[in-house]
Amino acid sequence: MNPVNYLYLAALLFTIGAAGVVIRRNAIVLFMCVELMLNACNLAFVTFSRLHGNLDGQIIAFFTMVVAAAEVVVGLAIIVSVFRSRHSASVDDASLMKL
Amino acid sequence: MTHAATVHSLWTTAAAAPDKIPSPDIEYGQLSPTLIVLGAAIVGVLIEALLPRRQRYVAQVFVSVVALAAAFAAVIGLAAGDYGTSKAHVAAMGAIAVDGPALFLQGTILLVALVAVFTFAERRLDPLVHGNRVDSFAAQAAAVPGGDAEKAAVKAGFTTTEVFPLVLFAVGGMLVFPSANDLLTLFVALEVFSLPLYVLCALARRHRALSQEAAVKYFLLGAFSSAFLLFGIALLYGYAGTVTYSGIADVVDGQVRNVTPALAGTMGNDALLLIGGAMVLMGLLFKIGAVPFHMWTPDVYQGAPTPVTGFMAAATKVAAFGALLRLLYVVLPGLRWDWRPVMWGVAIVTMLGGAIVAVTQTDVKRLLAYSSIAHAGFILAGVIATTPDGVSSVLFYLAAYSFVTLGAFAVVTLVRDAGGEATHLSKWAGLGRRSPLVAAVFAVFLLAFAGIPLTSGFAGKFAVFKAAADGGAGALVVIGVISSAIAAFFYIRVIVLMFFSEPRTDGPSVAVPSPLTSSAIAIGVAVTLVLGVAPQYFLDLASQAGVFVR
Amino acid sequence: MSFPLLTATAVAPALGAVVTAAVPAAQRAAAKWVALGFSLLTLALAAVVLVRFDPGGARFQLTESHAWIKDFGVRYELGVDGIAVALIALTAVLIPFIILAGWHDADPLEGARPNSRWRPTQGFFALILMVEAMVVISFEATDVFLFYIFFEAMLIPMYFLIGGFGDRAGGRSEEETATQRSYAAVKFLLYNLAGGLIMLAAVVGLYAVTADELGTGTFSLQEIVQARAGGHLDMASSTERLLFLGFFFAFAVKAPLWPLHTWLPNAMGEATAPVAVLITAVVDKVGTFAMLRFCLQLFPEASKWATPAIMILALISIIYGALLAIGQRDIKRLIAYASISHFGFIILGIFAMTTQGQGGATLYMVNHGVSTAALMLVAGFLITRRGSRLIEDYGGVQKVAPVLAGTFLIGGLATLSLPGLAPFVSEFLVLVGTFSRYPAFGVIATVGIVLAALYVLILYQRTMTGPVKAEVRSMPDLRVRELVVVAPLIALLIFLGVYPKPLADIVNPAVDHTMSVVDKKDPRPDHPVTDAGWFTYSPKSDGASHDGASGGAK
Amino acid sequence: MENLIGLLVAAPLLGAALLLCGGRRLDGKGHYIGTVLAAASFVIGAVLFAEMLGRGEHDRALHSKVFSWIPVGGFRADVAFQLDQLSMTFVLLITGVGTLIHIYSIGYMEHDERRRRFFGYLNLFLAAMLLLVLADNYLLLYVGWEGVGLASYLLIGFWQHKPSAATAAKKAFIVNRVGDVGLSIAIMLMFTTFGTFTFAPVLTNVDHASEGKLTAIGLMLLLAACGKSAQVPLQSWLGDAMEGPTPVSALIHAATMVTAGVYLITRSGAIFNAAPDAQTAVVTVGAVTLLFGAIVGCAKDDIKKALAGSTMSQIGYMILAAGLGPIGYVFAIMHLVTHGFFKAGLFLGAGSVMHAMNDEVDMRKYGALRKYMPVTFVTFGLGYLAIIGFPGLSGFWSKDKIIEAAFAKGGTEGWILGGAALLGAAITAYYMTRVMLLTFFGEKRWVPDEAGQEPHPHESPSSMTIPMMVLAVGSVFAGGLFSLNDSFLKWLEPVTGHSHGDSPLSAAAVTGGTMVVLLIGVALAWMQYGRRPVPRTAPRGSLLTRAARRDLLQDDFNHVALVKPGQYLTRGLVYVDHKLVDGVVNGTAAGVGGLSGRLRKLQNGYARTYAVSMFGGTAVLIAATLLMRAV
Repeated sequence: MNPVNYLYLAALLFTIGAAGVVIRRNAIVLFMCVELMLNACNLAFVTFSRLHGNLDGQIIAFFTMVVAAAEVVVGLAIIVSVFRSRHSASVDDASLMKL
Repeated sequence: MTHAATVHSLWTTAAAAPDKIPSPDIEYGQLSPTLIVLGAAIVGVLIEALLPRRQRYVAQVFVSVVALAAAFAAVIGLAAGDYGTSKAHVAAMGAIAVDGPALFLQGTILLVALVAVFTFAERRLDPLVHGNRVDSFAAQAAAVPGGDAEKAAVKAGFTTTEVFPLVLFAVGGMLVFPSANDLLTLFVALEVFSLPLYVLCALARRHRALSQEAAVKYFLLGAFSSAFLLFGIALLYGYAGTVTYSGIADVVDGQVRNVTPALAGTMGNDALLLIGGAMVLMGLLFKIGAVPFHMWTPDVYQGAPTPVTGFMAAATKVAAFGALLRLLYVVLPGLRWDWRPVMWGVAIVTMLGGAIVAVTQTDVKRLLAYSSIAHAGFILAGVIATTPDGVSSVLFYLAAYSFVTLGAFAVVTLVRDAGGEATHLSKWAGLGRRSPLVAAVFAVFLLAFAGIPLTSGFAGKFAVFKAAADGGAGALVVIGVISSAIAAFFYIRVIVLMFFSEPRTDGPSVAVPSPLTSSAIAIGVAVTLVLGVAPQYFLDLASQAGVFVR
Repeated sequence: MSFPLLTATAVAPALGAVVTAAVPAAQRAAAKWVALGFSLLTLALAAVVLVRFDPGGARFQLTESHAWIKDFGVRYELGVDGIAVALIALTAVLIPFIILAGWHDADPLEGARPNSRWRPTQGFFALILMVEAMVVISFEATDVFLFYIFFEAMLIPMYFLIGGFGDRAGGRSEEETATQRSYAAVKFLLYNLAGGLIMLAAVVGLYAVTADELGTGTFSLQEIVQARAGGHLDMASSTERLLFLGFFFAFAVKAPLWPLHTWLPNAMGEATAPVAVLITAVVDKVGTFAMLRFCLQLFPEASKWATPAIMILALISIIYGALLAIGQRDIKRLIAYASISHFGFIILGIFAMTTQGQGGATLYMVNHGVSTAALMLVAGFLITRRGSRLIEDYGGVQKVAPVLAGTFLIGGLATLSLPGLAPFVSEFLVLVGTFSRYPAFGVIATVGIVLAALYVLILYQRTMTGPVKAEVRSMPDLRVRELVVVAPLIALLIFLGVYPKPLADIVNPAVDHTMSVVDKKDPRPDHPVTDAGWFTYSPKSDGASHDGASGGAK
Repeated sequence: MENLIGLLVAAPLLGAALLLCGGRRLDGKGHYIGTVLAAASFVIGAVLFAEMLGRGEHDRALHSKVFSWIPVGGFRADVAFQLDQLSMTFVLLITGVGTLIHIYSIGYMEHDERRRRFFGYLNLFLAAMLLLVLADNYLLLYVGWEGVGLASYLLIGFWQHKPSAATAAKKAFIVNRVGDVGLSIAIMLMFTTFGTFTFAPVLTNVDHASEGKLTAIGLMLLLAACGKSAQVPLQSWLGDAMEGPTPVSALIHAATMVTAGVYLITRSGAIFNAAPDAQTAVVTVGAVTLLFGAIVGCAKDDIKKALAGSTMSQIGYMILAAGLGPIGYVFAIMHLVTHGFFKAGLFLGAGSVMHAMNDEVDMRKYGALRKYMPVTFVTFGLGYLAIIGFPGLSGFWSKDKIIEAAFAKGGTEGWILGGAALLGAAITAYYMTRVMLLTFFGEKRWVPDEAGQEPHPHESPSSMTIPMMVLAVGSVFAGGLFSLNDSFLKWLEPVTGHSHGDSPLSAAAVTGGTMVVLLIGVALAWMQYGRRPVPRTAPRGSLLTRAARRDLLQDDFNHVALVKPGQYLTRGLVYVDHKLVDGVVNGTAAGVGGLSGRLRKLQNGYARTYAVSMFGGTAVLIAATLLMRAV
């Protein structure tokens, strides 16, 4: 099967993720969408790595996972603290600062 | 079954490889600035873990200051060792470039960080709480605002001394960011300095709701943008088969001839290159705060603790522009005719957008945020010049701008009323009458922002405009001066407010800072005036540092 | 390395500003005397410059040149020609009077809360000296960039002077006055800043051009002029025109030229009289001066190209300004519009490109400075007495304060350029200079003469003559301090009107040089006749008046 | 000798400086200082005159350069004096009459607390006037020209507390300014034509220049003359100028300043001789004005205004004569001098009358004064006879000559001008007789003044009567003296040149005609005012009378044609400046503000919106990049 299709899939996932970020309200879901985008990236890396026949892409994929993990730590920390202070995980409630 | 074949060969090469993998050799000396800072950060973490609360503050401040100073010394040492010019090369297996721009920017970042740490460590502004001196950071970030836990923490006189290691981590990332020589390092560095900043934004002692909101917005949008960046990297990798700058550049210039048929599908596929390039660009423009990727800036600047805002506004810009320069000058010079027009557009909307929207702002911090957007536009004008002159002018501008910004935000921390910092402009009315010195200092910074001669702002602006004009971007210069005129309007408005309007009876009081903040402000003023009156030496530095290694 | 006289002349007031500002809040009087002392020191230095300057000598004299910002091609280059010397002298002369006249303008109002940190008086005089320093150095600068820097920086102290120390005699509520004042200040700053920024673009452009043509970019006026003369530097005429417009715009705002003038009436109206004098008599001169020195010499071709348009704008300024002056109800605004009309004359003279025109324009800068100072300062004294700027609030003043009225009249007569007073000489020269190249323009400009008479005499009649108004009845006549301010100015007016030769001798060579740079020659008379002194009889007077000879045969 | 010329001007100038800057301490003796210095100037003049007579008639002119005034490029103006016969005539007239009037003023202004300043102004006037006639170039003349304008402004408005006076002064100055513009343009023309504006080189080289240029110069000079000498169309200020103290009217607005125009034209004779069209313009102006003034003079009840009208008309004669060219120059100047005597005398007489009548000026409220103030009556009477040209008296000689010259112009032009001159003579006789009758004859028509006190007419103090007598002597004999074997003609000819036109009429015929019209005029006046009593309030009168009372609607015309539109224009411009010119700027500022207000709405605080903008931005970025490649 043509590995290029994986690229299309990656692009699709990435777009879904981006759309999710734009559409969804719940911070957690938003965050999951971002993770989805990162995963799409990973898929792309791996695919390209396969196409190019060198390992860089796969290595990068590992790095990405680590980074994503770190991001989760920080992200969840922030989101949770916000949730605790205002009992809502909706990003639209967090709009005190505007204009 | 060509695919199968390739797969097979892939595995075989992989399998046959092990003994071929060279043992990496790392030039620790040349990476010393970064290593020192990161090491210090870890020490800071250990301090948090091991030392009793009472001693942490002093220890942390000491460690951070020493580390930053040492790192700066290391940078000077490298520069003195001609690593900036003749011995410039790529270190750490091609991951890190040690060259003029890198050193100049690292030096700037370290100095900025040093001054910023002073403002972080300030503990005289807020009144004593239960007999404890407190800084501008939450007693216990995890505690719910206004909750019992927080009250208890406040009563116990807790303070978040973790900010110091966090800053150090951020600085470590920033040091790598502009010197990263492959896209992976770029991405990692980006995250390394972003994540601590996200946290720092959430740590304000006053207005915690705003602070947390700022953190959420910054985090989500930051993650969003870095996802774009990463996807861009993926596409570039797909295009070039490598993520090292030089490798990609070679492919872009078409110097790579031996393309195995298997790679022909993607290798040198311009669609991948252009889209990927654009996405990476977007990631950087987000950090720079260029329109239309700027919208996080005002909110985050306003919500974050002011010392953090100052640090972010100054250091992040330096690092991000450094990375941008390297990307455009090292990776995509072959694509100049593709990205220049686009960057033109971005620069124009950024200059005008920032200036225009700032006109109607009513909050000092938001005002400065928008002004920083406008300034990003000016710097972009220098970036577009694509001449060594352009590079050096941008470097100079960054150095000049970052100190003005630090100083300005440091002044903002001084003007306080019962609810903490009084950032609403209406409260600044008549400040010049009540405390002329502070108002005068702030006026100096504003004039520097406005680019009035004899301030660093003017020298910088002139440098980038000159470069742009030389680079054939005359129109940008004209738009630049127009938006400067608009920008002048709101800087002047603040001055009018401070000096020509009667003080309000319920107006804020100006806190008397400790030597820490005072020296931070003093340094800001000094740099502003020196770079304004006698910029030659620093221009020389910048122009010596104007060449990228590849 | 000789003593850097020019630098000293500029540094003296700057130093004075610092010292004055440093005087503790309590010693207000001391601050005043310090300021006065430094302004006099500056005057002395300026006098030395005047003496050391040799009209017949080199183009630029007392030059100083040091490297400054290599990367920008900027040098710290000072040097004066006749025009600059004259204007420096004017500045140095006026400032002491301005300080004296504003002696009490910055005293804190009664009942103002004592505030150890807020020191308006010190600030006021320090700012005046700061302005003087910047004006002086921008007259001295022969490096475009150096000039630009101070041309711009000048705005800041001016801005604080206008906005911070407004005229208390607004005849309006304190609120209203404050808003009006800061409106005026902001308007002043934004107008000039906008002009300056446009000019910045042109300055950058100039650098780009010189960098392309000469290899290394430079801002040195002389280098560029020589390069152009030597043909090493040829700009495309389109580029030259754009750059010219960039420069001219800034100067036209500063000058101010119609239709960029509207900031002046506000600024002069809201500022205290001495500051108003500072604006129109000193600071604005930098604009016209710069046209003569930079616009014409850097971009001769473009200047010629733009001449007709500029002449027409100048004519409009002359007549428009005069008509609006007639229509004013506010004394200071009236004087402001009169100044606009006069600046029209100056610009007309500059771009007439004749010796008479440019020489006249230069004299005009000096004379207008002195005459406006006289008129405006006396007006200021009048206004502070009555507490109103509206003309209709006065009447019959000459009955109660004859000396005040007399000096006011003389100032007015100078403003309408009555022969025998200084402005007449310059105005007539400008007219002749214009007429000899553009007769039509010259004739139209004479309308300004009549209108000037109108607005001055109407002002005088309404304020000084007629039955004595009740509010005016108890008005005291000029005090000694005020007399000390006005008398010398009037003396100067008369002297320069009767014997302008010394000034003219200083200015002429510089003007000739400017003419040669734009390579223009005076139009030759149709039937030049050698002025053989007096009729054939009276041999002795032949010799007596032979240097009045060679009538226009140049 | 030359250096004395400078002193001529210096003496009164010094006086002015002393008196105006001297302050109160000079109040006591100010008037003496002024008078002495005026007299001193007269003495110097006399000395120079004697010295001049001593020299041959062709090297009588003196020249002295004091210093170089404005040297700029080819533009050279010196402060240099030239004293030739023409200037000398004026010097004597100015200083002589001037001194007399100083003396007169000592008495007249006795009760004015600002007398010192009055004398200061008078001295200032003398200095300026002398400068005017002594200058050796047009620019210096211009200085004197405006100098006298200033002096007259100050003196007309001397009683500044009277709004009418202030207005009159302003009007005088403005109208004169219009004339001055003419002079300045003339100078510029000379500079562009000859490269100089010194009398000698210009006037000796007119033949080089094209006639067109000369005509232009001539017309501009004429404009100047019209302003200063109150000729149509710039005459409107003279009537109002009578607001000034009477001595001022006598000296400035009768004897000397207003005749400056005649001097200018005569001095520039060479130019006019070479520009016939300009000359035609001059004579036309002269003829029109002499009738205009005369008619106005007939209608005025204010004694000074009546005299002002007459002045206008008499100067009309002079201008007419000067316009005739070499035929007329000498007579113009001659009439100027004689007129200086008798008109000054008449004004002083009028002043003396007003002095006696509590400053009442309406002649209809005089009457029968001859018994009460004989000296005034006699001197005034002699002046009267002189001006109407009673045979043997000054006016007779000079005016008669002008009428002859007018006819001598030849052709229809000559007839028209001569006719006008004759008619003028008739009207002159009429209105002067009217003044005489109304003032000194008939029965008392006195009324108490506002203060309610009856006037007690009495002869004026000797300080006032003596000058009147002297002037009376002048107005009786001067003309005869001048005409004695054409001494005056011989005196001036070297400067002005002279030619006898070919008169269609014999001198006798002209004289005869003059006598006839004179008698007619007198008779008419006597029938109207001598026989029947005069009403205190003026009858409505014919249309012409009413028009004449309003200066033949000159002011109304100016008001409608100039003042009103001017006011609308300025008001309009003030509005434009505020709303339009300023509006554009403020509008831009407001525009930016509005835009900003709208743009910041985008910053709505929703993180997702920000994400959208980033997403969209990226899309645009990508699209743009691809597009760049595509094109």
